[in-house]
Amino acid sequence: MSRIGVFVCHCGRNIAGTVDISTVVEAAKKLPNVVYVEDNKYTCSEVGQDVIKKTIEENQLNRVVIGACSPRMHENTFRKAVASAGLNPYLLEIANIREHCSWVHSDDKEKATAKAIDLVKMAVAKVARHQELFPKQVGLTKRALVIGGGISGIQAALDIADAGHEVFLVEREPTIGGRMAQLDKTFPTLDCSACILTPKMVDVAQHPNITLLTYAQVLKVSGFKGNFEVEILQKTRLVDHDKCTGCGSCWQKCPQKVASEFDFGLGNRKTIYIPFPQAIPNKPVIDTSNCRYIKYQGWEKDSKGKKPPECRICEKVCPTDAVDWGQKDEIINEKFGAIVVATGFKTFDHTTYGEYGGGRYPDVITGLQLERLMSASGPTEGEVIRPSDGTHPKTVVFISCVGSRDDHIGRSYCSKVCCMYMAKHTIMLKEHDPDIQSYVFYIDNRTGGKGYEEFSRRAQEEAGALYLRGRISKIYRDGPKMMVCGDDALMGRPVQIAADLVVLATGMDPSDGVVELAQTLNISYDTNRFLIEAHPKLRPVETQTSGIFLAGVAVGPRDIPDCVAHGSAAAVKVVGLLSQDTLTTDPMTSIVDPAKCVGCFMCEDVCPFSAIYRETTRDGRPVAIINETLCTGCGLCVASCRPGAIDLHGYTNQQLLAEVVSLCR
Amino acid sequence: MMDKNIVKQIRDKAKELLSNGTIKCVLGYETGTDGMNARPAFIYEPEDVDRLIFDNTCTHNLSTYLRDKRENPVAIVVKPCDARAINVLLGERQIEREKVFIIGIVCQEVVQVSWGELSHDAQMRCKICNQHTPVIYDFLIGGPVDESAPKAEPPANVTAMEGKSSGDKVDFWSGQFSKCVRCYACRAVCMGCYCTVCFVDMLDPEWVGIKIATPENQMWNTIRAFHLSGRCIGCGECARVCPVNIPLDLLNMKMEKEVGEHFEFVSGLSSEEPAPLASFLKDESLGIGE
Amino acid sequence: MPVDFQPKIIGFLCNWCSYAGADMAGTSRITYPSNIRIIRVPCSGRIDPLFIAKCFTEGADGVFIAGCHPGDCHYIEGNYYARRRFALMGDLIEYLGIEKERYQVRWVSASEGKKFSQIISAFTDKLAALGPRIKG
Amino acid sequence: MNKITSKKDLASWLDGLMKDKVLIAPAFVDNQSVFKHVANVAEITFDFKNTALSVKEWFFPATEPLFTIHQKDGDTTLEPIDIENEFVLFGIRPCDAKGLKLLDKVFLGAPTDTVYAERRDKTTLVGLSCLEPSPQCFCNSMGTAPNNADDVDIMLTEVVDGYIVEAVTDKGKALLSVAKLSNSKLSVPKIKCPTELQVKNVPEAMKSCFEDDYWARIADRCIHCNICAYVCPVCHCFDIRDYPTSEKTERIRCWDSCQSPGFTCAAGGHTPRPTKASRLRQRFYHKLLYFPERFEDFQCTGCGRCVALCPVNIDIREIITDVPKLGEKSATKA
Repeated sequence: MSRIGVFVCHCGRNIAGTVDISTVVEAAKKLPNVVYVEDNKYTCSEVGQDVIKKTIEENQLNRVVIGACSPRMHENTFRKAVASAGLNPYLLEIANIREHCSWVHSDDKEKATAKAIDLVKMAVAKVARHQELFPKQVGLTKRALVIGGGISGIQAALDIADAGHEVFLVEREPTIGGRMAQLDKTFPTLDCSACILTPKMVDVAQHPNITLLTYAQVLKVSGFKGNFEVEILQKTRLVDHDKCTGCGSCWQKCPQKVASEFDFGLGNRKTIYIPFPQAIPNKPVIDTSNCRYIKYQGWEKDSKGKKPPECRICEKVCPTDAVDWGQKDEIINEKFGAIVVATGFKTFDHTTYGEYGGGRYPDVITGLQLERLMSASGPTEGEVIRPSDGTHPKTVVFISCVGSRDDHIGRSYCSKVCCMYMAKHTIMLKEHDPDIQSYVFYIDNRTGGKGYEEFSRRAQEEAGALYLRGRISKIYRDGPKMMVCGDDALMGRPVQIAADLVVLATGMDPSDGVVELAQTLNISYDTNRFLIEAHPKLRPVETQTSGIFLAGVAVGPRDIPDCVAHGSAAAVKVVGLLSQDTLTTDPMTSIVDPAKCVGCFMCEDVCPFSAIYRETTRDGRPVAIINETLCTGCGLCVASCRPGAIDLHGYTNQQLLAEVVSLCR
Repeated sequence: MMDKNIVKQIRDKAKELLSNGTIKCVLGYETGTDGMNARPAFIYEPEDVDRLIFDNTCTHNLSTYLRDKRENPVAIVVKPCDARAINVLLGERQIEREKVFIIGIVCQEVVQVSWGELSHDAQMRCKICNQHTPVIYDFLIGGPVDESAPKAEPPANVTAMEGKSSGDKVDFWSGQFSKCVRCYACRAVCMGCYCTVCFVDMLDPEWVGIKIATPENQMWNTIRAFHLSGRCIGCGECARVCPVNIPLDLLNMKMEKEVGEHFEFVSGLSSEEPAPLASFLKDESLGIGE
Repeated sequence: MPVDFQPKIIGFLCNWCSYAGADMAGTSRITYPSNIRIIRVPCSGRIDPLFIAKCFTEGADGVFIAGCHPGDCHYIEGNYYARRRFALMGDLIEYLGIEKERYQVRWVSASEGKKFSQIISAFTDKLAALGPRIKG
Repeated sequence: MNKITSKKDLASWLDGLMKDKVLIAPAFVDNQSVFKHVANVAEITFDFKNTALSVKEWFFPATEPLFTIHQKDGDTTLEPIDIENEFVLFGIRPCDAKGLKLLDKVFLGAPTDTVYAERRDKTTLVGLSCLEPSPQCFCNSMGTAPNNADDVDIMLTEVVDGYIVEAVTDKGKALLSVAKLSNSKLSVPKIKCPTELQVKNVPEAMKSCFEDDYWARIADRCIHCNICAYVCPVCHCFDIRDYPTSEKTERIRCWDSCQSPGFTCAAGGHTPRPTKASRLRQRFYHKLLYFPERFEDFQCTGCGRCVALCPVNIDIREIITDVPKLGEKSATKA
């Protein structure tokens, strides 16, 4: 039997000025189960709250209704007050007689009062159906998983580790560093990319809290916020990194050359290799698809071609017998409390564009390829030469928005960094060779960012880059020259430039495999396969799957400073989560009555948070169960449950019906 | 008018399945006590298969019994409409495909059935039906049928009802619902109504008052129709069994029409397609909100 | 129909956008007719269409439902599912003779206090003009 | 010598009755014959097969308030339901009349159901013989007949140009005092209904086959709707619930059926009859064994409604015929 106390707040004149409080009080006294009614000047004040506490104790109230301002304002204040009187804080209901009544019906006191009475009546009917609710405590694994070893992932990993939590950093490639490692210099400061990145890479390798897993991939993820169980594949390197010292004799002696992925085919690497000199870990892997000995082992009598030599030179020259032909792929199972996804991007495949040569011309290259050409540690040791004949280009044409802002090839978005890196390139080329003349064909020159516009000016004014607004209709080879045909939209005339080198400002595509990963993690991605934040403005590093966070270009194009900030932001969220000893769950979640559940699992289909899983009852029926840690209390499942087996604590069908009925009858 | 050949095939298949132990029971039809109209039959022994018949009085949608019998593998005789019901039940994870052997029968029409009277008029739903071959079966009886017939128009009586004024609609429906005695035969006979506790029987929350009166009856019939929307395959059993002749199918057909127009969904064509109310398109407006 | 007929309106508002929008109308002191009685729900996706039928059964003259604009749902997808349910329920009750003007579903954001008051004013006037749902 | 009245005179008699009494008579609604309040004789149909619902609803309505509860500052008052009008129920068939007789055994026995009693008391029954019983009819087997006058106040039997009128009770005589009657040599024809059943041994046989899986086999087909119970002139189970409003609370009684899963559901959710089979068996044991044991009569009038309206053709006549055989079967087993 509920004993309800009703407290009607004047809120100074805010409510009392329009609503006749005494009438409301009298009406409230007549309501079922109401045993005490009182009005206060300011219920939310110290005094007001004390009155509530006192009254609850003196009148053994077990339910409280407060007619006052919006529950969005003071619900928590009053819950605390109720709790301090030893009552369960969820046995409280607030009738919003200010925002929804006095403040909007000041023109008709009579009707406002009548409405206030109804609102109190509804609250009383509802609160009678309230149940005691108790938050649950669940433990968590104080350890984070960062997926992706680019600058965003590195930053996130370091920040989490510095905060004192264990971190696993998983990278698919043989080294961390990501795209930033391939850059020569960074805009707008032109400091050398390697010089600022590699120290961070070293920190990762040396950090006591960080476990680095390169050449590895996340296979399976189960569990939930605070308690993820992750299955990681460590691909075989055929090199025992515990023995290996990274002396390098193996990759110097290895006779088998293959085109270097890191240099986009502009240079070669060996089959036992590190992608680039400052790679972390600085220990090689054997590329099994090209290694002679692997081929030798795989060779059979009837297979075509002659038997390859046995080779095994790397093994012979290795001073520490680190080469281990028997090494196998390994599955690593670990538990994590939080996950950061920083899978980054790949450059847009420009061969899509026939008019730019579709990849047929060696002297039509991408921005990243130019970076490799200019990099002192690159294939040409920093000498900018034409891939075709090794001559030094004098006329270089840049084409913007290749794979950006173009619906025809399904890339409506702007890749954000291209305008700036074109400017950077023109400046750097000028530094390499003062005789180089750069032409930049742009659509819009977007230079939002600290010092960016100034930097772009510098490209035009100091480096003398010629900016032409317009698209390129065609590129063709004419002798040694690349003829670039386009139009100068501002002058409104066609232009044709005989270039030595054409650089395409290729945009950003999400990395391969990101969709599969998103599905494993149960996070969503947009039509461009970029991952989706929980809220684009207010929750930029969270996902709708709590405990999983995002960092860097995986979410959408951004430049290095933004990636670093994003990585740190994600780290803060992770640290905030891991610094708790237990996770407290909001008790206003859904709950299933297994007796009523018919096992159609429509709830499972609609739940945006995968908070519903299946269980089999003792009598062998499959029924739905709610994971209270994941449930956000939206009630979507409740409304989708035909058999009425699911209900939502705090907003049960009984409670909402009680409100309707009390109002109508 | 019984087709000897169809009946023989049913009996032979039933005998075979029962004898070799593939199944425990056959859900089929036998002749009723009026000697003219069919009634559901449950055959457990091979020697009883000769009770099985099939003719155009076999109106019952036997899939409604499948949940009762889901413990053991069974065989079931289905018309094309009933076959769609099986897809619905599969889609809603109520039955296991491997436990049901579907004997599908190519069907032209069934006649209006009432005990003790033999009718020759096809049921209205059959007149607008263009699904004469079951969409799912393990064993098909009857030759292929020309399905090229134009897609069925929404039934005339639905469009007629839509055309009425609000006042006339209220008069019509309150007239109908005032007759309802809440015997729940419409629910009991429906393959889609299998909730452990129907919302109408719940005491708390009391969705529907206990009174057997027009407003309560309307609430019951409204929600019955709503709960079936996107799931009703139009077997028309609800209307057939109503002892006070409320045209319940008029509600269900309306809902299926809307489901089709809003979501381009036809219930029971496949068991894979997500239920219309368990899925959405971001950029559909449905005339809601703005 | 009595000239001073006061329609009984029940409103279901999602906590994050529309309820906040109604609060906004309050904080901005925008007056609107007092007939509506608001029931707070976490999400428009929580509203089982049964409530709509129940409100009319219990004698409401109008039912109003508001949620976050599509794409803005606090729970990501709630209002998308709600939209489908409400569309169907709307078709059904109209078919049963309840004028479709008696049933409104709108998207109202937390900042749209003005819009909320305008919608409610228009809705109330419309219902007043229609008269009691249960005649006599 | 029988009394006879012409169709014209019958009509004017009924017209007269309507002045101070409420007339309930068969009429067609949505081409289905039902008993309803009629405002003029033209509405009445004199030629009809049995109505879908029996006349029981006029004495034991599907829903009725038993009394209303008023609460005013602290004290509670109960307000009984009073039935002002007097009724004439015209056109009742002997099977339905027999039904009322059986309901009387239940509702008028101690403790008396006052609401039912008052309705019965204020209603005069004018019976109408059924000249062409339907194929589902078997009233003869249930101790009445298509023209049996035992259970009505006045019995009418249609003949060539009018109706033979029998005043059975004083109530009937009183009502007829204003009727225009003449003498006639015509006598009431003997009418039999198609089905004759051997019912004598049924209760005894029922005792021996409670555990027989016969019931489960019949129940296979049953969809446990409530049609059989609601159309039955004798089924009388009901449920009671309160309907509160801000002014008053009504205590409502409404029909219920032993076929619905919730029927025997106790607090806490336990149901003694959890299966369709157990519920279906209960129905027939009540009709063919328990009721006879208590009231020396079957709880069935042979009106055949359940036979004709059962969606899946569960036919009580079939059961009445089968049960004795089951008895023999189990006897031979033993």
